Amino acid sequence: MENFHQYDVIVVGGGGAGLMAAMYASRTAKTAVISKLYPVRSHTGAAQGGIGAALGNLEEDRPEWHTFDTVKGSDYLGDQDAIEFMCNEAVQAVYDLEHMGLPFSRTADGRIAQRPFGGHTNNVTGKPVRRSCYAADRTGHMILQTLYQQCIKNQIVFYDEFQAMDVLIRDGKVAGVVAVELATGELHVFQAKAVVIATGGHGRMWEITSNAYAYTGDGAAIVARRGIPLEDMEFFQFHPTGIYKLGILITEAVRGEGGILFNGKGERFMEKYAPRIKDLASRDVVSRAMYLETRAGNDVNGQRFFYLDVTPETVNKYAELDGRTRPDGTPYRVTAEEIRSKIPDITDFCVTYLGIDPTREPIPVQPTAHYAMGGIPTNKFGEVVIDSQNTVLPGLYAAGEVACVSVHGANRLGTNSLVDLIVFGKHSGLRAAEYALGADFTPLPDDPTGYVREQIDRLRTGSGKERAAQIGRELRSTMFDLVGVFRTEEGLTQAMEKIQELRARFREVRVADSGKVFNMELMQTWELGNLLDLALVTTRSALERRESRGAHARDDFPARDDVNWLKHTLAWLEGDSVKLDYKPVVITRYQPKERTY
Amino acid sequence: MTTTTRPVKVKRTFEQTAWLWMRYSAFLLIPLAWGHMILQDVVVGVHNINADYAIQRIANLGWKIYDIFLLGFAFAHGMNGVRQVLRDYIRNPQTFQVVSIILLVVWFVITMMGAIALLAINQPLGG
Amino acid sequence: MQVKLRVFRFDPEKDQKPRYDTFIMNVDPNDRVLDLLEYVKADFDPSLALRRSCAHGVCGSDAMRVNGRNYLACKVLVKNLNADTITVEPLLGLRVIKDLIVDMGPFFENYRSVLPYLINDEPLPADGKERLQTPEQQMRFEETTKCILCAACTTSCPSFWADDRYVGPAAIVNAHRFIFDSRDRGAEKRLNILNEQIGVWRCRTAFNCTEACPRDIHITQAIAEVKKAIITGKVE
Amino acid sequence: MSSMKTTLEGYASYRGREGHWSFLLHRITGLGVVLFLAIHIVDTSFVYFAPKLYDEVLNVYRSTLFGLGEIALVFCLFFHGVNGLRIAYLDLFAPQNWTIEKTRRSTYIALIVTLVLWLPSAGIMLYKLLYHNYGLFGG
Ligand SMILES: Cc1cc2nc3c(=O)[nH]c(=O)nc-3n(C[C@H](O)[C@H](O)[C@H](O)COP(=O)(O)OP(=O)(O)OC[C@H]3O[C@@H](n4cnc5c(N)ncnc54)[C@H](O)[C@@H]3O)c2cc1C
Ligand code: HEM
Ligand code: SF4
Ligand code: F3S
Ligand code: FES
Repeated sequence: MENFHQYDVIVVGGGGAGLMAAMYASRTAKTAVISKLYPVRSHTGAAQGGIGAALGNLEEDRPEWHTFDTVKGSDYLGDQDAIEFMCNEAVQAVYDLEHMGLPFSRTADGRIAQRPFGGHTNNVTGKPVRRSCYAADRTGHMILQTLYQQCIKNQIVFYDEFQAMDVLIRDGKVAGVVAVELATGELHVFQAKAVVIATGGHGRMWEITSNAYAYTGDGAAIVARRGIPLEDMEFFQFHPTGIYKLGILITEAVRGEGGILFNGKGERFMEKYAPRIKDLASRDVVSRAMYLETRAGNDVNGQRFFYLDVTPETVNKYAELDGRTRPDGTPYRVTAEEIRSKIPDITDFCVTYLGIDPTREPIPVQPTAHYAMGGIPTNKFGEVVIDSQNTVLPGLYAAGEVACVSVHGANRLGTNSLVDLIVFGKHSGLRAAEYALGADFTPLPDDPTGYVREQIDRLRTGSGKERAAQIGRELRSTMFDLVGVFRTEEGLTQAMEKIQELRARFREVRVADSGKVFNMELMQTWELGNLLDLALVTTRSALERRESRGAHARDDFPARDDVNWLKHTLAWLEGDSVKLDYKPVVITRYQPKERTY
Repeated sequence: MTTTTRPVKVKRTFEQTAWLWMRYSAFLLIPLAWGHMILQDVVVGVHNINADYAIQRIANLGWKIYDIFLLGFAFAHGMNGVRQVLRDYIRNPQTFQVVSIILLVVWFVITMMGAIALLAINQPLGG
Repeated sequence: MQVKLRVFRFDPEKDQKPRYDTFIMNVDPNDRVLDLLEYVKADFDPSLALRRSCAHGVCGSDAMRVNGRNYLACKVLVKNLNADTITVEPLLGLRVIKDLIVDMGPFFENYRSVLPYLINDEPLPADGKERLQTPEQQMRFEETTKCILCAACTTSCPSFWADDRYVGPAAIVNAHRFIFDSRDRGAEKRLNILNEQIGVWRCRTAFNCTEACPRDIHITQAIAEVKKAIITGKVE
Repeated sequence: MSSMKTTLEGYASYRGREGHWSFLLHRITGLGVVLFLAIHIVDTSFVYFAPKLYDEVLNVYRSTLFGLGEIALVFCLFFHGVNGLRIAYLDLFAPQNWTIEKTRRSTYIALIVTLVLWLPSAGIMLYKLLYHNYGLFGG
């Protein structure tokens, strides 16, 4: 058969999680990476602020504190065994990255530099702790580059610009992946003993988003269509500081370096919502505070945005008020030069897109769709589990943003995604290789590309009455308005109807370009289909969860309800409907408490 | 400063030498080429030059040495420049080798012609 | 404001020769050129093919020629161009596959040829922690770590247009990133590679690369530092 | 696929800035000078090999067309020299100055220096040309 390949392990996705998995899997198994983008284009490269690990290079810190902060940040929905595992592994993972050559920013004595980040605290004093290891404000870029470099060194096999469209499962076991080679339009079948899905998130279904165009949830949608449930999809993080209208992220590190949020009246409004750590409260808290301020008419000019101010005057003034000190005990004071050197890329974004210098003027910001806590359910080894009993589907693995381990629960702490990628990317790769060593190839189904061809044919033969671009627009505004920072029964119901309408209209779409070579129209229309599937799952899961927890804030159920809702949602996509089930949260050491900052 | 200087062993390659040659010869060419040009083209001018003038000049030992230097440096600099330019556009290594050899021959022949003329003329005609 | 957008089009399955499509549209001066291309796809002609992902200048997907000069389409705003007619063309020096998509193969091959990864076989620190590096040592090469491999530099270089075996500025930038990293031990190998025919000597300081780099890397300077290291036999 | 066509297209259409045009000019002037120099060495050697021919060649050089060419040649050698000096200096002694601002500035300075050297020279040469070939200025 032409276009047929056989590998022990196939990794789908060349971002942080995928490259990590490939590197470790390839040590013992014949491995290849399929990626729809050149790996260095992956969204991991956009991550700015840092990677959290309790190295304690600047002040006392411990993995236990990191664990507790993460549990608390997750609003107690995170699985504590997995969180503990991740936070313990994080320390070595960061050293590993350094050994691979990652150019971390450094402390004066040559160690990896660390900065404070939202929700990361010294558990004794409750004050922010310097835990985020960073390389200026391009930590993700450096992680992605470093991992890609190591993959080159280790001669990992890449299928660049191959877009996976289906996972083959037979007799309850993974058999392989079907992907289209973008350059030729040919379908390729990759038979594999183990498949690691690492395709990243799906934040492109919201209008204002920090996410890349490529973030269309392909991996999650592919497995969902193959009968695998998705976990906790109602939890999607809105980052409080996206550039107004554009959604481009302004990292939390800006607040870590002393930036302050102001409302339209010039008040530092976070004092009201998080009296102890104020501007460095966890993201869901800040985004909600902004929403509430907007409702109270305190946004700037009634235009639903706020100011993030990192001018040295403001930083120094509030650092003095807060009594902030440097590690050596001297008062924390900064100059414009220092700020620019700590956040060069952010400065560049502001100059390029807003025409302002952030060390002179405040930055207009608003919440922006940012991160999927939910995704393909896995255990802490990256094995995909497919029901409330955590039954493993042999040979299928997931890691990175597409997976839900769940270490982020209802709300992810800043810097924890990069930790997640590195730790679970590595372990899923190791596990997949180990599994492949003891397993045989599962025979391929009779017509392995049949399902994919059917999907493509449908896109090519629709009536053409509807236009994909219009459906995409309506989807994004619906999701942003009704399934955004705050949700209500009424809004979610309305959103469900709208999504069903859009799904029906999507069947009338026809792709005009009939070519094979780089038919981007075809692929992007297919991606819209993925978003429509995931939007349905997200909205339905959100509608059912009648409580407020982490990123899921219900106006009509403002309180967290541990009695009824301390559990993970599992959602199966069944045609145009969604079947739900729930599974318990793993709680080891930390009993749920009220969450205040 | 803690930046540490590390020694490295790098082979000399022809391209490197050629690159250096272009630059170092450049410094010499300023007085040589410009001097020659300013004198002959601007100050004296082509209308005041004839065979006698040329021979008289070449016969002078100072000018002879000057001209030999000029010939050696300017033409070698220039021909290597031509070689570098052509190397940019000729993809096939064999073709380029052939071209290089042709250039070398052209360089050699022309330089020899110049050199012979310079060395052979020792006194003004009829003088 | 109204602009006339001229877009290079080429469909290998249909066209013998490329053509330019013109779209008249109303845009905001703050729109990115990438936004304009997305409007074309949404409202005029969905078959337009280009690469893009992050939309804010960090992934390196959408380098292309805009009004004759290389940019990331997502990092150049309409108002920056000071023109009512905006012409968008694919990168020069790489084979055009379709519309604005070029074959990045030679570019990545050149990148790989300079051993762009940390080389250090010495034992790790006994405590398993990080290798130490002072802030000064880190700053020595920080600039060249910013590269996103967008190819805007290499495809603006006249020496690369002439011969795509010239490793090109992007590869040299990435070699520089390791050569000057105090933790690396592979400088000698890389410098010897760059000392060859297809290496740094092909750089004629034409400077288009530095002008084009969306990450503001001082590329020509980095190349000059590499040349200097080769000549002096010292990495400083 | 890089080729002569791409190169020419690039030269013609790429909107490079100071660095790009000074590279082009340096190359063109270098090639121009080397072409002239090759001829010039040969013709000068005629003084020895074929003195008669030498005078004939000089006559050709005295024509107006060649006179104007000579003025251009002087420009070429001045520009090539000044710019070459700039390149050689930066490459060998001040590589840290290969930055956008400094390169732009040094290119303009090179151009100005070239003009300062060339304009008076061109004036003198033009004067002589008009004097000898057209009998102006009492010639
Ligand atoms: C602006 C921004 C800033 C952030 N800052 C931070 C931070 O400071 N700290 C932190 O911890 N986290 C941060 N995050 C979150 C974090 O960066 C991401 O969650 C994480 O990088 C996701 O990595 P990944 O490996 O899962 O996916 P990605 O890196 O996005 O990789 C996905 C890969 O899958 C491939 N792919 C997708 N679909 C297909 C398909 N159908 N077929 C084949 N391949 C496919 C893509 O080509 C890509 O290679 C940030 C996120 C954003 C957007
Ligand atoms: C007047 C003093 C001169 C100086 C300072 C000078 C300097 C230089 C330098 C530094 C280069 C290398 C450019 C690079 O690699 O980027 C060069 C190239 C060159 N020079 Fe000269 N040069 C001078 C005179 C000449 C003369 C007299 C000739 C002709 C015989 C000449 C012909 C060339 C050619 C053909 C090139 C190659 C151009 C290219 O690579 O694009 N130069 N010159
Ligand atoms: S050096 Fe600059 S222009 Fe070149 S590839 Fe890197 S980021 Fe792009
Ligand atoms: S454009 Fe090319 S010639 Fe050198 S300075 Fe840049 S690599
Ligand atoms: S789309 Fe990522 S750099 Fe432009």
